[in-house]
Amino acid sequence: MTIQSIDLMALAPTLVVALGALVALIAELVTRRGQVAVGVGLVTVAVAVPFAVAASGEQTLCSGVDSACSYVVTPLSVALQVIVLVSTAVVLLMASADIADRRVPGGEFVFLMLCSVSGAVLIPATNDLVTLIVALEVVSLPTFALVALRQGESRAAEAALKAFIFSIASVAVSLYGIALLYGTTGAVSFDQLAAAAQASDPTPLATAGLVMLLAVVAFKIAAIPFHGWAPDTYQGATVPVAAYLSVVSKAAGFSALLLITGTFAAWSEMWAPVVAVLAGVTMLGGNLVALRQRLAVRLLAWSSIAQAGYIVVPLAAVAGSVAWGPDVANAVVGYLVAYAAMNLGAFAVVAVVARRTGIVEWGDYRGLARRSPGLAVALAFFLASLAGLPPGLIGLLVKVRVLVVPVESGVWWLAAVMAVATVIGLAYYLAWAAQLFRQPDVDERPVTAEQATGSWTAVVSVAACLALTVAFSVAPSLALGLVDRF
Amino acid sequence: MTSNWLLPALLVVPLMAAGILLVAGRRAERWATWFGVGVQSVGLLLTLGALAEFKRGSAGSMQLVVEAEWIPELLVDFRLGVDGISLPLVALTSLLGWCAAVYTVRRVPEPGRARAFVGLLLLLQVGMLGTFMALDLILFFLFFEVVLAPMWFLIAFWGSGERRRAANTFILYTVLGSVVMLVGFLLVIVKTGSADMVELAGGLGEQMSGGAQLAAALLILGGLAVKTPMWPFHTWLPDAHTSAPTVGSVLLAGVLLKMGTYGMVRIVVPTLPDAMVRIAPYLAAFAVIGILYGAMASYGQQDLKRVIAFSSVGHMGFVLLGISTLSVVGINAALFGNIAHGVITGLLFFVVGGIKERTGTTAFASLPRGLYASAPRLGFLLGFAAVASLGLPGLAGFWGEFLALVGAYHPAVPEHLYYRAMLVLAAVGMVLAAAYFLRVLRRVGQGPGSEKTMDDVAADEWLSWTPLIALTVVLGLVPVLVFEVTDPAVRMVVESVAGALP
Amino acid sequence: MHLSLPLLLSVSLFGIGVYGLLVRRNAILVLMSVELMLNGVNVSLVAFDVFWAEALRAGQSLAIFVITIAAAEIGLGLAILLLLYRMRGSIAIDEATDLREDAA
Amino acid sequence: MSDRSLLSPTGVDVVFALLGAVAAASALMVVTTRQIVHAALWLVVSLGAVAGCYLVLTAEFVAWMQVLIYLGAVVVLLLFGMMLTRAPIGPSDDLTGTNRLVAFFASVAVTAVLGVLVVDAFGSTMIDVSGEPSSAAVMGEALFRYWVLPFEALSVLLLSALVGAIALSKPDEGA
Amino acid sequence: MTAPLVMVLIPAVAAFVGLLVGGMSRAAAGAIAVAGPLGALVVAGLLATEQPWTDPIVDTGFHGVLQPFPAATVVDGLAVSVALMVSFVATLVQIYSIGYMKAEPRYSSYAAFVSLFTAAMLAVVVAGDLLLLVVGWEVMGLCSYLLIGQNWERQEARRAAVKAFLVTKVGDIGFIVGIVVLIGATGTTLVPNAVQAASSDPTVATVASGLILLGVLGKSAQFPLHAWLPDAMAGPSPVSALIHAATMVAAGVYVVARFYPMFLAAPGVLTAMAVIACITMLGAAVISLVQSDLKRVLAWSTVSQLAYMVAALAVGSRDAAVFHLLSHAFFKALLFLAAGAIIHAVGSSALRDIGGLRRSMPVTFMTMTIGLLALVGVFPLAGFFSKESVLVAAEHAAAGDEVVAPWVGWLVLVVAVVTIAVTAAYAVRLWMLTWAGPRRGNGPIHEAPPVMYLPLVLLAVPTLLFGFTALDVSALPTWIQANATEPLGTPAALTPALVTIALSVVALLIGVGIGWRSRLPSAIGDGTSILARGLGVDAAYDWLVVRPFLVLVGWTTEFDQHVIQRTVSGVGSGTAATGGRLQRTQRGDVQRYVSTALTALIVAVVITLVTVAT
Repeated sequence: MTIQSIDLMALAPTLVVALGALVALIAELVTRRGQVAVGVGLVTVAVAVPFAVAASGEQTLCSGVDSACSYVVTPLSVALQVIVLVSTAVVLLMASADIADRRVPGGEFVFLMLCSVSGAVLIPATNDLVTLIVALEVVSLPTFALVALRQGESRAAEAALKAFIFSIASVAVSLYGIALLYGTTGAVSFDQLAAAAQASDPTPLATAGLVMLLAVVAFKIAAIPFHGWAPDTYQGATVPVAAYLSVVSKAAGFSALLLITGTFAAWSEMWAPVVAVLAGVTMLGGNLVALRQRLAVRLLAWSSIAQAGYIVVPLAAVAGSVAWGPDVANAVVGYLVAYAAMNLGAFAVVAVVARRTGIVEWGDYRGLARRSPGLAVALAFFLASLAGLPPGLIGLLVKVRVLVVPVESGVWWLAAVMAVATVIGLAYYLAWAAQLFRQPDVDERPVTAEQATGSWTAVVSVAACLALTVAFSVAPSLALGLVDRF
Repeated sequence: MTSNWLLPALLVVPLMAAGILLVAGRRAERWATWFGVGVQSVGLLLTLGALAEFKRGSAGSMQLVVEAEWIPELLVDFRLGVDGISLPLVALTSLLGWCAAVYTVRRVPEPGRARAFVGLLLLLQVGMLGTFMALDLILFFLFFEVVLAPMWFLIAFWGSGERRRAANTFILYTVLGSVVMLVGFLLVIVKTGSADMVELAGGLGEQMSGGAQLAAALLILGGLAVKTPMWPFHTWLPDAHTSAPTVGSVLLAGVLLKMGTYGMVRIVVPTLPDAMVRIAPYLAAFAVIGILYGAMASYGQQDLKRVIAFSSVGHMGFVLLGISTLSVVGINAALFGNIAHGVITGLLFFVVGGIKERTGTTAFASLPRGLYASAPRLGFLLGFAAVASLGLPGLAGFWGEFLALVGAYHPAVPEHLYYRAMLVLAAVGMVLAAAYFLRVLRRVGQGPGSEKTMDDVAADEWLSWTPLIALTVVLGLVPVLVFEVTDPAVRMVVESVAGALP
Repeated sequence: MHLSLPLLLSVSLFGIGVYGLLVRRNAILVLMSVELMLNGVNVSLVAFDVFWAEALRAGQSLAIFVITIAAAEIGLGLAILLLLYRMRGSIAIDEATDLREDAA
Repeated sequence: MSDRSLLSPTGVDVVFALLGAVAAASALMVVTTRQIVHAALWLVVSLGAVAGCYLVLTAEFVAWMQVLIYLGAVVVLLLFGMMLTRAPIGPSDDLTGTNRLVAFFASVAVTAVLGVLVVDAFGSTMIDVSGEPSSAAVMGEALFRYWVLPFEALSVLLLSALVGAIALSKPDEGA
Repeated sequence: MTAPLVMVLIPAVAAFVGLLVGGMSRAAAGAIAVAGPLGALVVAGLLATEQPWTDPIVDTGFHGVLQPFPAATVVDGLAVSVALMVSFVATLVQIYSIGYMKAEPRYSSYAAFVSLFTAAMLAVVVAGDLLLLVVGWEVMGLCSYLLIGQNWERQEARRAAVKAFLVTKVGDIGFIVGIVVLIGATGTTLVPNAVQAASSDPTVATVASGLILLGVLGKSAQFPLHAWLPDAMAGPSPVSALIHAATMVAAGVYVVARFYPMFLAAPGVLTAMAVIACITMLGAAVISLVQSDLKRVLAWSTVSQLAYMVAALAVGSRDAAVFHLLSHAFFKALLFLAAGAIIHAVGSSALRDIGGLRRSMPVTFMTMTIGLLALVGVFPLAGFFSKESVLVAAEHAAAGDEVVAPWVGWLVLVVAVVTIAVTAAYAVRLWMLTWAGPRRGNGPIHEAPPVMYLPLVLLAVPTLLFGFTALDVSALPTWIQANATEPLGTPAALTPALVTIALSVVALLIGVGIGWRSRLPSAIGDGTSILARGLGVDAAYDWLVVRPFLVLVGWTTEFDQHVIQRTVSGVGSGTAATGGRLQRTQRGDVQRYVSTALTALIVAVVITLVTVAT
């Protein structure tokens, strides 16, 4: 009985992160200081990234039956893993301030986050539906705990509850989808499923199964109509956790979406229209409701819903003449990289401002440029990038990169919807950016004083995001060509 | 090309300067405006250098070309170059930028903040120059968008009246236009596989199928029409002008409007000839409606700036008419019209800005009468600019319009009679233009004379405005200065369209 | 034995679970309904596994994993519920609406 | 196995049908009863019936897992949950929410669509339940030969759920 | 730089320098003002003496539409003679203005604009390039607008200036479109080539000359575009003398003369011109009879006399028209300057305040009488000969040996003779009301200063002698035809014919009779009757053009403000509203969220199934 041959090197990133989680937990127990846990977390990420890059091209845990391995590392998966890991580093930096002043139990926080990250790192390299759904569950469950971990905030529990219920509902539906797919094709590994898809047209049962499978993905990337939980949960959770949800958890969702659509590329006429409608509704709905928001975090929540719509556009464009391929995947990853940098940056600044001045409404950011110019310029830059308006060059370029696909494949209505959505989006990003530079009507207390210790790390996170976004703006092929680098 | 460092330098110098201003501390408030003048003067010198380097003989081909690969994934290369069509516009932009800088030295509109103001002007300069020099579709689009943010801030923070709403309408309307244009560009890039304007114009564009060409042309023209502005996409212009600070209005009218028509001549006409031949008559119709509509609307306005804004809609109507003829004379007239309108309307807005500074208002209801008496020189300049703008022969405004009519008599497209009807309607537009400008002069300039109450044109105003006055007269008397540069390039463009003509 | 029998059972369990999920106000009953849905899934998985009878036993393995996941979910779900109960004093879902759009 | 129309049941079918009916009926009672504790008890009956179904389907190991974890752990946890949240013993009529109509239509739609699809796809196919049951040994071998990665992932999941639950239950240490 | 161009540039430079330096001292401004036209006069004189001109078209090499620096100039008899007249009159007007405008604060800008005007007129006269013609034509219109509006403190000056510019601009549109058609059809901007090419193709000739006629009607104040001239009297008198008597109004006639071969190729247009001329001739004369203002009488008289020139052109005789143009310029300028002197002395131009000035202003009296006699066409004066030449031309046409139909000739002849009578009537009335009879008004009246009456005398000389030059064929006729780019047959002497002399003498006597009877002050009237207000043409304008235009403007602003503006802002608020409605779906209850999600999923599954099935 041959035990599955395990190539540890390939699995290294996931293992390192899982181990890191344990070490962080124990470190906090031993030293009683949350900062140490964050330190361990950062080190873990630092170690995991090179492993991820090194593992490119390998595959392991291959079973005897037609050598279907359950862990396959492709350049696409490495890119996604790197995005997840780097974003986690930034989130940890953001969170260290909360951990420092005991608003959140440091050890558990870092442990849960790293567990979730280990799942997120696992997803891109999975090669069968079973591992995929388990990994998705590994990513989601700790996040609900993270959301609820916010001491002294009654609404945190409510936020966690909403996310939890939405999650278990969508997982149950997706599991049923997997059951149906397994039922009709007799296979769960992506290679066999792809072969089955090429072999014959989708049976009604397979169609239903696949559409239901998309439920959990729609939940993870918070696409309308599976978005209900997002704004409330982001508002209820601490800002770093909200940032984590909006970037890393969504990246996991997109990885799953890429894998699923990649596998069932042969049935694209069946699922592409669904994804197209999903993308269109998400873009328009996200931007429209964002117009009306007053709270900063809620606005960012709706904005990230809209951005998720943009990221899905290339996959949606497969409904036209363009087939699913590396070109489409690169467009998605390209936008995802830029989105991660811009979005994390915006959340980082909101986190810093919320901590220092307690401001939650974006309207109260009036005259921020007067009080802390650095933060104001950074936020303005992130908002411009999210809007896709120069000087936020990378935001514009990735939108162009994403818009090429529907134009090439002739899905005109999608290109039109994206154009309109971008314009609507510009309205609220611009309104917020303007607030920063307006004259403050009453001179609030100066923001310069460092209220709490450890908030220098938050500023570092802002600086990191700014550096990344500027670098992408200057050399866009860093972001647009990320997949080809590995 | 020998000195191909000129064009990138023209972009980098203002960009660096803007960066310095961004970083400079609060002390920079004092020297910010002088710094602005310095940088713009360097820009002007570089432009003169480019003018000298530019070989008139081969004005048809791209010169001073700079090329560097930037984003392979999007087929975007950082490719700059100028030819007969773009050189005059680059020169106009540098000149207006310099005049604006000189004007702001002692006249930063409230609420002050000179550092930010000059910085934004420099960013605007980069965007404008970049648009005219870009030879790559996406690069053109990027510079097209770079202009928006600075102009938005100029209107929203240094403007007057309900500036926030005006700024928002301006930027949202223009962004919608430019995104539609982007979709058009992407269609062209996807269908032809190249984003290089020179290649596309050279014949690559013609290989696109009729339907694709028509779709791409309509999309791109839609976007550019918003910028021109072509009727009925013009509603943002009057609000933007009424609320913009003086310098903002000058650059908005002087240069930003030209990006639309430049885009048409540079991109749409040579790249999509079949589509242009089919669209040309409709473009002519919209142009003439614009002329008549602009004239009549401006007659009904109650604010000086709004009158000039609508007059711009009329002038741009003539430029569009010139382009729609697709003939050598027509397109030359359009390009000349661009330059002339830039100079004259720039001067007009400077003068109106001066009036607003002295009287505090531009609304007819509250504007004091008898400017000829209260500030004779300012009154004379208002008269001079108004007369030039209504197209008095002998001044720059006339040639753009007159030759557009001559072009309309013999359009390259087959519908000759249709164009002659357009010609007559456009000519009627000229008399309406005279009507509303004389109404302005009568209402503002003349009237029961009051003594010399206001201080007349100051030294720095003279310094800033004289180039424009001189240019209006010189271009009026010797229009060949522009034509010898634009004509070879326009013949190339018309040749590429000739193939598509029946 | 007919394959469609277990499948029909699974569908009915799933349907009843969905009804419970959407209608029950008490959070614990909602959790129970979700358990029913997951059981529905397990039944069809096992049925398909027996139908395909592969060496891989994918169906039954996934069924086992689903059971484990359900257990983990219930654990954390109850923790969240209790936290909510401690904070608010009631675990009725339709009362927990502090976080919403202030559609002013 | 040769295909037989659904309407000519074999002996095993009858047994399975009975168990299925019990499971479905008790599930229905879970979601409709007005007493919380009864709901839990009905859940026990339903899950037990499902375990029986597994036995009929020769999935012996899954059946025992079902009994062990679901009946043993999950339902007990739910009962503890009810106790800790002081759920009323007697009947209380505020258990069902307001959007009853939407919920009903949604569930009926789901059931109908899936039911039709399933019957249409596997209406007459038969499965051989006479083979030797997939005992713990068989499943163990399958699990550890082909499904090692999900197994490991699950270990991380359980650990994180554990730590998360404990962290949430800790009384506030004061912000 | 050809001589003609120098002639044009001297007054232009004078204008520019005057504007710049004028503010300093009035004397300097005055000197520069006179120097401009005087310089032009000298150059014109030089040009006239060094006959014969070698090459009619002095080309400066800029041709083709795209190198349009309009520098080609033409030197032929027609051009030089009119140039001489223009610069001569302009110089006298500038001299006269020094005196007349003594109290005017903005004298320097006035003088500069007059010089600029002279340059523009000369540009039109010597234009060999269509574009230079258009430049001169439009700049003239602008200067007339500026000079009419010279003292814009007064309401009617402002209104008259705008009216003058707009009415002429309406005509100019026809003119420009005509030029565009010419350039488009013939492909060249050189005047002779264009005219020659156009005259060979009847359709182009008709269209081009018809359109150019529109411009001529505007500039030369012919029906229906004549209403601006009487109102233009609001401007200072020297301006009226120069622009609204001698030069600008004559430019229209000159252009037709310049393009005459093309007009000959379009008989239809000539007939139309004849009809228009007759209407204007008689109508204007009758209206002039009832005017209550000194300058308005002369204004309507000018409109009538211009109609004579247009009539001459209509009946096929360019020489007669040019001859009448030149002579009319002299005596009408004289009359206007004399009127200016009177107004300067009396302070008002209303006939009620003027009377019995014979003794107090002897020189003005003498020169004005000569002018009036010339206007009426009494024997030895220039008016007589030039009017007769028009009648002779009309008679030729009536005899049928011209390109137009005989009835046109008869029409022109009859109307011309009747108008002589009416002209005599209003001339006598004017003369009696100003000079004879009791002194109305009060205050001391003294003769105008020498700087003002000297020009009067200088103008009286050509009014007396100029007629005789036409008698000898080798004098005026050959001169006008000399070096013509397009010779029109052999030059014939413009000697008056006996029968026409008889007719005109009879008409003259009748006119004097009417005039004598209406010399009583009571017959002045207050200028409000329909006739006095220009036969309601102004009211017609208002109804047909101004009012509809204002309604259109109202609609456009309304349309722009509400329809387009509202759609744009509507779209804005619409999106915000949809945002609001979507927002209301987020009420906070997670079960509602999940139910919407699941229903959406079910719908998606069903739709996909259906689409896949089909």
